[in-house]
Amino acid sequence: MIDKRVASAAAAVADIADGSSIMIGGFGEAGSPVELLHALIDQGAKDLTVISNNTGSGEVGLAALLKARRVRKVVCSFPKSANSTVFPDLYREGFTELELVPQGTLAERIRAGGAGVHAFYTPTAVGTPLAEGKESRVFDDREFVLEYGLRADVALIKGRAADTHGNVVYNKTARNFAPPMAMAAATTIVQVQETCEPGGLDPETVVTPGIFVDRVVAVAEPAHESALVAAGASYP
Amino acid sequence: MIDKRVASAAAAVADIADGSSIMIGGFGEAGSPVELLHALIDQGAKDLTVISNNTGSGEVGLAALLKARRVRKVVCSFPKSANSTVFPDLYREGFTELELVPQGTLAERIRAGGAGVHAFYTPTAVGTPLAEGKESRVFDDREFVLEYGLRADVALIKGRAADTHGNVVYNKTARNFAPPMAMAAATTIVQVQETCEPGGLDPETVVTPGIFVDRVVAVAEPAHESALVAAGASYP
Amino acid sequence: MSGTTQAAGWTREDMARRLAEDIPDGAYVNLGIGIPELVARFVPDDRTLIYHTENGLLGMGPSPDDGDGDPELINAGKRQVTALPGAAYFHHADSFAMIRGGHLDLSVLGALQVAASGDLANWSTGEPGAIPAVGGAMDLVAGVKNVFVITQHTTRDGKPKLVESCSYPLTGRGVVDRVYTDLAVVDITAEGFRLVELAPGLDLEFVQHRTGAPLLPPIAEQEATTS
Amino acid sequence: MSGTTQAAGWTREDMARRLAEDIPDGAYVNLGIGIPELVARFVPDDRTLIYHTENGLLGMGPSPDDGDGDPELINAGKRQVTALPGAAYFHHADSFAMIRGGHLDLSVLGALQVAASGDLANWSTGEPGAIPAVGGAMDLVAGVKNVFVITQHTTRDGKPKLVESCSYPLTGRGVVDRVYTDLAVVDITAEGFRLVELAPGLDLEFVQHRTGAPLLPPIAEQEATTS
Repeated sequence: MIDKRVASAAAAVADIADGSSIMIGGFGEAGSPVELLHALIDQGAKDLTVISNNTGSGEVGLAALLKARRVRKVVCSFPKSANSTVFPDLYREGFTELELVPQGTLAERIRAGGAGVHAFYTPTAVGTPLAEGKESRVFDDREFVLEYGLRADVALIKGRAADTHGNVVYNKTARNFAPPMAMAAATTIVQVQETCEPGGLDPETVVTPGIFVDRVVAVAEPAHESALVAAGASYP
Repeated sequence: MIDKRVASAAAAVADIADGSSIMIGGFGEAGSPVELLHALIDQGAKDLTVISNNTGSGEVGLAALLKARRVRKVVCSFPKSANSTVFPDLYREGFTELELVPQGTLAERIRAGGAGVHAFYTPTAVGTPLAEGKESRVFDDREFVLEYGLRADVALIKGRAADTHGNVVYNKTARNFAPPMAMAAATTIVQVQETCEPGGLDPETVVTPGIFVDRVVAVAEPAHESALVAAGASYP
Repeated sequence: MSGTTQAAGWTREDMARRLAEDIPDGAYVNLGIGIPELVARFVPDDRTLIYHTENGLLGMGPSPDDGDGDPELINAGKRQVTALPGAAYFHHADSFAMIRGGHLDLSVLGALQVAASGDLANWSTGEPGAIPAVGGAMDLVAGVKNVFVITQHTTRDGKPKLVESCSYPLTGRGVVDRVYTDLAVVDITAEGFRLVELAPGLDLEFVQHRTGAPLLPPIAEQEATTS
Repeated sequence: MSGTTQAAGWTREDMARRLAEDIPDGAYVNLGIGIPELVARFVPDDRTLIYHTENGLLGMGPSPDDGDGDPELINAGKRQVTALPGAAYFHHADSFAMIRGGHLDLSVLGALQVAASGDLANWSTGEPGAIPAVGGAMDLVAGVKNVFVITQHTTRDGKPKLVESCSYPLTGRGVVDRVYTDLAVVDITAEGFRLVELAPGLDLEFVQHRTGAPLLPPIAEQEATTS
């Protein structure tokens, strides 16, 4: 009997070690696994490397994890937010390092990591500061930068529904980074609003096959980051 | 008004030029666009390069295109079939050249071609004859082969249903090579059993977004290759 | 100078309208945040464009009515949007495969500077202490078939944004095809900036004066002069 | 030689059953065409395996009842199969991302030859005039976490298939973890072939005689001897 459900967000993140690399799904608040992030704050793991498109907003979710001084490095395309100074403050202080990666290169590096592609040549960022110090090569009169696949110890992602085998479907643009991240992490943990038995999802419409998912946590009514921020919430 | 439907398979393939490179979906008979292939035989284009996992069975579909001596080269992972000697005969005669590519490398090269990734390093085929003459490189004590993205002038694929914008869904394992091929061809032509208006497909379940599709042809009751072969059919 | 009033030229809406005229029916278009977003309002009624938002949606529609939105249906600017009939959702790696793979017809972006070579700087002023943030801009300019920039012709303090060479960090090298400003429409050509159209009441000299590199006359005019 | 009868050893079914014992509950498994497919029949009832077929399905089930099949629901051997509850379909690039990316736990393959170093040859005899065809074998051995080979110990004319060095073209270098034959279960170790288990009634000498490279005794036995 395969059943990847775990009882709580706390149980799902319990074994995340200090120094882990963690991919965190979401683009802005869409797809941000707020409850898993809060459980990770409670759990206490520190010296983390976070791979995520953004750095969170307000003082909840990812921004709260940063604010708790658990993250020493972020690999990110857009670490700014209209309503959060958490990351900028840590960055200027020198506590949290930044590896800035173009958004598409970030997505492709994660996908490559999950797909066993060690490295690839991309036209993105050629001639810009983000290609400086990187290997480049000309093919057919066009220059390309060599970028490397990216893997992580853990991925924390958010779906709409999952079955007990770990097959996942998403909600609208909350899908964003979750499918490639699920492929690229040694342990993938997904929070979903609904879980079901095998057969509860149409095999034609599964977005992330269960082979990429290790733990499923039901969070029936996940918080929306924007609502928490609007309410002035701060975690913990 | 966007409407990518064309009236017939013949109209869909009418402008395919001699010397074109053509990606053809399908793994065995599942997903083989038989009607588009037959229309291409009728159309007469020759000196084609075909990129396809197999080389067809019997004397219908892809095997019939080969038998009509229209194909000078196939890029393929498994050019053998229990019930067809068409390709073996042409290969031994020297009429049709073969570029043998491991199945996963073929899929990844097509995906890379469609994704603007010029080349990538893969562990597949290292130390084998299929890596001979190819550039290789050691990263982290493991050897990888450099493989290049693959593009084509045309892709001929088969779906289950499409809307007028060219969004496509598939049937079971007939999906196989079609989604990456749709991305990698300058002109992608899909035959489907049903067409519908925009809104007829759930945006969460679209597999190939319309941006990758140029022409949609309705073939309500497509022939199954195995049935044709069992009936001893030969095209034309 | 043939004109001296600072008020001369097109409004932002005029610029967006002028750019919209140049987008063909059926195009797949990605509109950047800010002025580029205005373009969608001015597309002629007889054309259907399909909007791509790089966070994972083709067939993006306008903002929802109040209360009808879903915080998980947003655009690249993180604002709530809608999905039109014929839309499709996909993940980020697939979305940027569309961008990098040359499947989008047009990217419309803002700019800090555009060079005569087509170099674009639009993500960083390189100020020490600023938080660098790039998002998808470098991917868009590297991959999309046509890149249009929409921007004021000069900075607030009157410095040219169309320059010989960008002083700010680049987003991409030789990537811009055409620039729509409040003063003119300018093509990037092998010879450098070439005027396509002037805002009403302006002349080449006026715009040249506010441009940091030579501005060639329109092709037709040049031909007329030399023939 | 301690045994002379050619009939000695395991049947194909015995081999498949023995291999099936070694697959843990919940494993994601890809079974090659031929003898490897037999393995599915012998998985102990208390274990659930999830079968991957590289043409695009996880959660593959057995062949359909006559007349219930769909010609578009097939396995890598192009035979009709079924999809079990919890299945998922995906395209080829995603399917081989699973394979290459190390997500599958086990690949079971046939072999022409296995070398003491773990090299595998299973796709071509290199005969002139033969049509080369590789399929997904090279991807599977390069990517899947564990590679088990199931094969007769010798060729029909009695030549060893477990050899010092493969004479046939390789499928992969140093990729095989364990071999299940009609005579024995053999691990590939840093020291070469090491016996894990003998078929009933056989001894090491008998199997060594039919093996083209040194066959080390089982670890436990060796320890017993040396302690």
